[in-house]
Amino acid sequence: MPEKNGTDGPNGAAGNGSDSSSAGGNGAKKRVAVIVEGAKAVRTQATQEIKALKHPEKTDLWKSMLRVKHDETPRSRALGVLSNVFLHLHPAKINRDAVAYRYTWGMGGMTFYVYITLVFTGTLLMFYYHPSKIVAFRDILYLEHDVPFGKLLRNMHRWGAHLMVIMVELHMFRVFLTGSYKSPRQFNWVVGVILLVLTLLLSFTGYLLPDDQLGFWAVTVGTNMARATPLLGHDGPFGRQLGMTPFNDVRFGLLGGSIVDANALLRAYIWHCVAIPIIASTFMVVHFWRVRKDGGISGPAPVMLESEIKEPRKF
Amino acid sequence: MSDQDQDKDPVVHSSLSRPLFIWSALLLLSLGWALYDEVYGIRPWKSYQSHFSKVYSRYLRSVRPNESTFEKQIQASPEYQKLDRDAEAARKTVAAQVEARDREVKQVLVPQTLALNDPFQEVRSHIGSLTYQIETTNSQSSKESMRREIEQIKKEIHTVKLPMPDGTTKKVDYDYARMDRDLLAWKNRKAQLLQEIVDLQKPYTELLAARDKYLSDRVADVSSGMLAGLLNKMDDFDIGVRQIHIKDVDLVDRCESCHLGTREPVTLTKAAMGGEEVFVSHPNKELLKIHDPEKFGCTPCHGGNGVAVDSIEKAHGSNEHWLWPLHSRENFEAGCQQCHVKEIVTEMAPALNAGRELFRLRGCMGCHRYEGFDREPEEMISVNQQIRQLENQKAEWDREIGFTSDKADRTRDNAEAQRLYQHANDLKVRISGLDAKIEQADMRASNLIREVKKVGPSLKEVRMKMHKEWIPVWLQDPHKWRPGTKMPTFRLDQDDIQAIAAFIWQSGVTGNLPTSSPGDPVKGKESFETRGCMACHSMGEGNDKEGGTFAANLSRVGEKDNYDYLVRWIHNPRERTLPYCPFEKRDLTEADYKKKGVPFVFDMDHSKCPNDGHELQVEQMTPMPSLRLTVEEARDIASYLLTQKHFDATYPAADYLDDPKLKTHGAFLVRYYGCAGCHEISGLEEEQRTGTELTKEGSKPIERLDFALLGHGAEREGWYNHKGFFEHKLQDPAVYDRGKEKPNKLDRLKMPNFNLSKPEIDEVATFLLGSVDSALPERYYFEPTDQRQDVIEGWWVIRKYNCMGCHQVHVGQTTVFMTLPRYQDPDWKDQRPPSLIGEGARVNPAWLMRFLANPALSETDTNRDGVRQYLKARMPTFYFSASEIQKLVRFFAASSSQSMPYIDPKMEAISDQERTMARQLFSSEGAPCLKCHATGDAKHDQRATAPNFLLSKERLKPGWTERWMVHPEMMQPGTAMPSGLFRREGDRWVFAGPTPPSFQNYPRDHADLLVRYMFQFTPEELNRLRASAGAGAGR
Amino acid sequence: MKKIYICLGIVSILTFSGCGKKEPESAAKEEATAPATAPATIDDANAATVTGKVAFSGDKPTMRNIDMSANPACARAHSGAPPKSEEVVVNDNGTLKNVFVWVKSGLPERQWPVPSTPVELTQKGCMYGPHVIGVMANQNIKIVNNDPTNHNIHPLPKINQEWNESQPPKGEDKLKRFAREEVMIPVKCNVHPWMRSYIGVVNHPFFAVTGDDGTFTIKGLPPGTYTLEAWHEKYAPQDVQVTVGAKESKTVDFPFKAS
Amino acid sequence: MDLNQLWRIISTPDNVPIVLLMIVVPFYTWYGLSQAFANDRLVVQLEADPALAKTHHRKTQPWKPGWARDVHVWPYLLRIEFLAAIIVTLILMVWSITLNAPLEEPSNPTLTMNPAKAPWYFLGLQEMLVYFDPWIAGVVMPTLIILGLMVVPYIDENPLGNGYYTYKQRKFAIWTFIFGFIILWVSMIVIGTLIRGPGWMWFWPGTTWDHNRLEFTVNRDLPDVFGLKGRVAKIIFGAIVMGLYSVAGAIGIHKLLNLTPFARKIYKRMSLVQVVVMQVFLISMLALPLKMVARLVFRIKYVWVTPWFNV
Repeated sequence: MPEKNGTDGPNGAAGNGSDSSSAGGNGAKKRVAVIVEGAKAVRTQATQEIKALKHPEKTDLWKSMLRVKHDETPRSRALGVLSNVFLHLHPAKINRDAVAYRYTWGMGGMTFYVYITLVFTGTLLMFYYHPSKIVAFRDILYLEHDVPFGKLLRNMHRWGAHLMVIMVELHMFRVFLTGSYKSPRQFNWVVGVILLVLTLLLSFTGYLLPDDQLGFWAVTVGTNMARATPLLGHDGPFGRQLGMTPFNDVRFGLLGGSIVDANALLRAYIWHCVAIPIIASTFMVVHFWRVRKDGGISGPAPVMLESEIKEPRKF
Repeated sequence: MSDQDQDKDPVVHSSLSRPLFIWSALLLLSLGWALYDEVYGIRPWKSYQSHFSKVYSRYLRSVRPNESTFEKQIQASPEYQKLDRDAEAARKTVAAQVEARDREVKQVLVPQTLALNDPFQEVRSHIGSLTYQIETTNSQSSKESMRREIEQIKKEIHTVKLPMPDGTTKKVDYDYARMDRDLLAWKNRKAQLLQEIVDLQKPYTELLAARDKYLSDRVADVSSGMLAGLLNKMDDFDIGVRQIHIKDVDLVDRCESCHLGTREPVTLTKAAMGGEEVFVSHPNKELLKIHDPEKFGCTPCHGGNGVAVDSIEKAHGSNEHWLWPLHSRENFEAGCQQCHVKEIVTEMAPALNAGRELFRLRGCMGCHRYEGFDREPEEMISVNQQIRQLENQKAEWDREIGFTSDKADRTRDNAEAQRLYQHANDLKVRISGLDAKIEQADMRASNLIREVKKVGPSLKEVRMKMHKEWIPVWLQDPHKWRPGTKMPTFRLDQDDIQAIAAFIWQSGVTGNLPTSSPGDPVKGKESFETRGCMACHSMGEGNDKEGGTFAANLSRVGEKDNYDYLVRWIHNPRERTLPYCPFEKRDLTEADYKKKGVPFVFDMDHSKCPNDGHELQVEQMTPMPSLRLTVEEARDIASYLLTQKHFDATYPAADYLDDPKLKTHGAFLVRYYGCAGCHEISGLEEEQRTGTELTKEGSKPIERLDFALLGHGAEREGWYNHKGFFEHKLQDPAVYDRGKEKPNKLDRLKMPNFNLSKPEIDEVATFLLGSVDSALPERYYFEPTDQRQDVIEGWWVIRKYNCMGCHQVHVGQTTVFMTLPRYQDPDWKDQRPPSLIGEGARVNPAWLMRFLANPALSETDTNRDGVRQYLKARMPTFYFSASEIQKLVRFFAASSSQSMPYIDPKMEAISDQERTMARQLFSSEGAPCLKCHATGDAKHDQRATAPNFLLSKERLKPGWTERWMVHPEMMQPGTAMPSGLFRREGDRWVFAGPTPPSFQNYPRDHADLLVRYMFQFTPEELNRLRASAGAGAGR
Repeated sequence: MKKIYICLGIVSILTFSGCGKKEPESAAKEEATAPATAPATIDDANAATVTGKVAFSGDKPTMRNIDMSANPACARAHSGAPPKSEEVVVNDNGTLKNVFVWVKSGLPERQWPVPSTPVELTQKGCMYGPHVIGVMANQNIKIVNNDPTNHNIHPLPKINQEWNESQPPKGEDKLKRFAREEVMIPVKCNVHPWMRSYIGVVNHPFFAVTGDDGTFTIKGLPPGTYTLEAWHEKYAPQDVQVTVGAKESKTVDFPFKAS
Repeated sequence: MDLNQLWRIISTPDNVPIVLLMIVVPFYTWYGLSQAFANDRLVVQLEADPALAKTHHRKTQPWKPGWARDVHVWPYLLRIEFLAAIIVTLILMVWSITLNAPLEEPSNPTLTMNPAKAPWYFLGLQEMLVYFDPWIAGVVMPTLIILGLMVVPYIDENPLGNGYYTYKQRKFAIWTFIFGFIILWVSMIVIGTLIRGPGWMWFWPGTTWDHNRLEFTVNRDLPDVFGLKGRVAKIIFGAIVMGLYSVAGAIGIHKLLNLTPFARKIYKRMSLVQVVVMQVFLISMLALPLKMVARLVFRIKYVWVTPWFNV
């Protein structure tokens, strides 16, 4: 490309020249020379600039975007992570053995990745979905049969959700097995438990959205438990005594009605698509931030010996 | 591994590029897979479409030569050639003129207009914008200045280069006004010229159209031009989803993405499409015309999932969880039922109609409620309720009148008093309106009592009718005794049978029957076979069975019935032994009448209860009509019927029928098995139905259909669906008891076995499968508010009384008479009862009403047919209720598109001279009218095969009469009335045979003359005609 | 770049492997070759002949008189001798008249030329004549009314189309034809209920009606084995198997018995 | 053996995650514990050899002097994360292409599904409904589970096993968690999915889920077993039984935590509050299997019957 550009220059100039020479006389020749000269200068400059493009990382544009150079010096590597908005959750360096899969199982990271996938596919699904009775079911059929990749989208969202639940549970399992909840990470474990609950709620609220028998009865069974809430449910202990009826108890509040109906669908939709994702994202941010602040990944730490136990601090 | 390698840090020095590459490759592969799946995997219709376009073009190419050679033959025919030449000649004669006008338009007007248009538009828009400013500015002075400016612009001269016809241009100076004028003038001129061209070419285009019509009239299916068009279409066949989208219902049907041949103009068969059934045309184009797929879609009728195109299974909705699967072949017509739910007869749905008829005739409706079927009892309740409500309203208003008048009397204000009096008066008038309403409802109630019919015979009369011993044998297995009978086989054991028989026997009424002397069985046989009995009844067993299936087979009737009862029954089947009072809920006896001192007479005219004045049931609840036979003839037929028996049949003695101990249990069983659904039984007149309602059975969730222990087997064998459930249940109603432990007999399924054949099962299943809670919006339902509603209503009556056993009521229908061997004979063919197609157009509804009420058309001379006395088969008296007659008359009017009420058209009076002419023609040898038509002369009428002209005036409609005389073969192909009696001469019909001399110089229409003659026919004229015919014969 | 190529390659392989759908080729061709039978000519050189007579045994039924008194115009035509019903006509030589003999089966699938001359059916004296006629399918029947009275001709076929047309006295002759084989089509006149004729419509020219001598001749038969049927309006039809060689003449007799 | 039925259950799209769960949970249990055992061996070795303990890098992972203790996130971690992302995407893609998300009939409130099941992750709770009233199974239990999980870090006073797999040093914690997670959570899900059929009846794998099946069981309340009649007596009796159970449980757990010297040492570090909280949660956790046994083996419905609630 650059070469071709270069050869184009004189040709164009020559064409110009011949045109003007027919119009003018002697003075025209000078003018032609000046133009040719100018064209040559432009050409050399163009060639240089194009050559410079071979090293894009040295351009100002690049620098403005990434802020750091990308060479293989340790400093650059560290800066590459630290100065990247997406990567700066990571430290610049980590425990050499934490890189291996054995210890971490990677479940936390993969959960986050699946969550992102779910947000992505979920957003696309929202384009095609109306949270109202009859229409909702039809929309699912529409997704399945009309929308390009709609079926794939829905499948990915569904299976991604299941995968996320499984991964979250395994993540918790690993964290427990490695005792990673111990000081100083106690609170992050609590955050993790909250995230687990949120994950389950996300999945559960999404279950109703196709408005088919499966979701309808799953949600009915699920929310029927709420009617037995002690004190607050009309079937729960002391619920009756406190004046709970199907029309004012906690289940009514969850469903927006005494049965799973249009209102429940709308509520599930809003919880599923707006409220819980926002809450979950917030907790995720806290969770990740705490991972960093609590000293990065917990291990693999050197084993401690029984003999090395220190006496607890006495209050 | 060397030491150095070991020293290397595996974390830092290992390379991940290989797994990264492999996994990325796999990921890309999966993306490719997803893409493939999206483009082909879940789009199987694409390969169908490319296959279709191949097969279809191949087929089109194979038929095209045939069509085109055929067309060439036609094009070579002299007629076509002549038309072609004429057209060409017509074109040539005007060619020069057309050309001149065309040239002026193209070479002068259009270019000149174009040249002038731009400057004109420029000026105009300038003026327009200035005008706007004038309108919007407030300053008077600037308005003035702008007006001046406009004037100036209008005056400005524009030089325009106008192209001239000779190719040169001419500069012309224009101001605005002139431009405007010229442009308008040119525009008008152009329009005028174009119109002239059209007018000039008119003969040519007409001839061309005539020529093309000549061709298209002679090419049966599609022309080769059309074939070529279709082929072209196939050449740029584009592969894409074909869908019907009906917005307001949000219906999307993509069936045609694979079923591409459905609506092709060429009829495509499986063989034509290379054995691919998926591409065949819709088998009933007529049906598609009524139900345009663009408006109705496919799935509303056929079922299936119209949106799905990703697999055959899903598209046909046969996947699990899809509620509306495709109807299978034998149940296609189920789709009709969901919208045509109000009908008993739906055109073009023979299987569905048969299913409905079975449901009715076999007495399914006796146990299962189905909206619309056997509706009279329900209607009776609602009418009575309505009457009560009206009475209450009346009483209330009555009270209010009193209060209001009182209040008015007492009020001080005159105006207020006047208002109150007015109000009271208004109420009085409104009460009188209520009275009329109540009267109507009362009439309806008494009509309804007549309209209630039972599927089976009344069991109140068994003691008088039956041989006692026969009853248990019958109950044991009715189908064994009389194969194909309506009475189903119940799951009874010997004890049950004895108890039921005993109850039935003991609850029967007794009465005095006149003893009849024996008749002549030979004559009886003749009467039975010719009077019309066989339109409903069949005779003979096995393959010898002949006659209708509407009523019982009578081959063994001699084994069970009493002679005297049979005589009474045949003479008038509606005759009851005792009247039934629905209010007292019992049969009245002679004692009841005696107590009140009233004679023991009950019939249509004496139908009030002597005790309480309520309407009585005075008739047998049978649809069987009275043939108005003489008692002698009834005896003959009864004697004949009693000869119909197996002479070796023996019946064990059944004395237990009189055992009073069995009665209670019997009554329980009779009630339990719902016998009263089909039979009239003493004490059980008001029984409710025992079965489930079936109106929406087809859409009952599958989980609610009790497959019992067969559910899992059904799932494995693939019949775990509604169709499978119905079919198995109908095949063997006890099937779902299989394997169940039910020691108590009464826990068992009680539905009896109807022994339906496979086609019958399919028909009933079709009906039930279509009985769904439709998701379609209201407007899809066939609930017309116009005359078609009358047709729907009428069919119920027609089916109820089996009119179609004797008459053809709709096109293409076969009557029972048409199947009887005797009526195949050329002589007997004319003895078939008349076809009623077009009856509404033929007869005067007022007459029809009278005829239906009294087919003898006489109160005294009842042993005859009112119209066709020459027919052996006789139109019976059905004792229709008033509303049934109304429905029938409206039905015939509506099915012939006749408006109601009918107003006699005014007819030109016939002059004496014309009357003489007509009489001469009627009696001439050339006109055969009187040979066949009855004249009232006994001797002549013996041979008559057509009705008397005296009836015409009252009975017929003149328009129809004329059409009939001229073209009888169009109305009834094969009728005894000969065609070709008239020929067309100019714009009138002329008698085809020799006419009497008086007809010379008669300039008017002969057919019209005869119609007027017939419609102004009098008995005196008939005598004159007879005399002159006799005289003519003497000549 | 390389990866993209690989991916594209795989995708395209998958694509094409999915497209290879087999097509049934043969069906459309079969459709095209409908049975096109060449018009056949009677091979006079090899033609065989079947002759025979229809014998009648038993009591000769009496021929009913027809009462035409209701129709003086008809009665006048038979002044003196009242006409007899032609239901069963036994010839003097003990043979049966008006028997329709035809080759019911055994002929090759061919189209036989249809004679252009029509067969005549007259109405004279309110009687059809002849009483039984045979025609080939699509052969014209000329219907003539020689009476001074109006007739209507009403054939009552089971297969062919039914019609019923009036023919005025001495009216124009009618040319009618039946397109499909049918043995026999009764013809009646609704005006004169006694009038009866039968038309045998056959796809080929191998049929005959017995006349006053009770014999029939079927000429020009190609060699082969045939089933001959003799049909009579009152008696049950009879079938006979016959094999003829080239130029052979065979005699086949049908015995009818009074019932 | 109704393989058809078995296949239908397993192949139901929404049950596929459970099948997956049945594979990955044992795998990861093994995977984690094997590392724990390796570490335990290392601990034994180091305890035995204090000199080595001073110099050893104390991990089972290989280590050579000169190797960096920390590595750069870029590229050494990020590349693995990238790979993991690719693999997860691939799995998800293939799963989504091959298996369609379920869609049944449009919802119909008048037509109850049989069995009507909650989403699989709540099947444990639904299974508990068999043994407890809804207010316990559906409300109290989930709350306890969540709270119980939350308090874990605050009652675990064992300083060992922080950041590495170990079994020996945390026997009690690991057993408790495995019991709670695998026995009470995962296996309940598996039972709820694979074994509970129509009418929430117990169908062994391979038997046909027959909708017509009827089961006869008489469940009695514990007070009735002892022939108690009066309402007050029942209340008091139930309270006593519950109290006895709590006391017995507390003593049992106390004994368990004092079983070995090491355990004693850790136990001593716990404050009173910690002990009480732990006891409360452990006792309620143990109540579940005990109630299951009581229900399944002894056919006991309620232990504590009151007019307001039953336990």
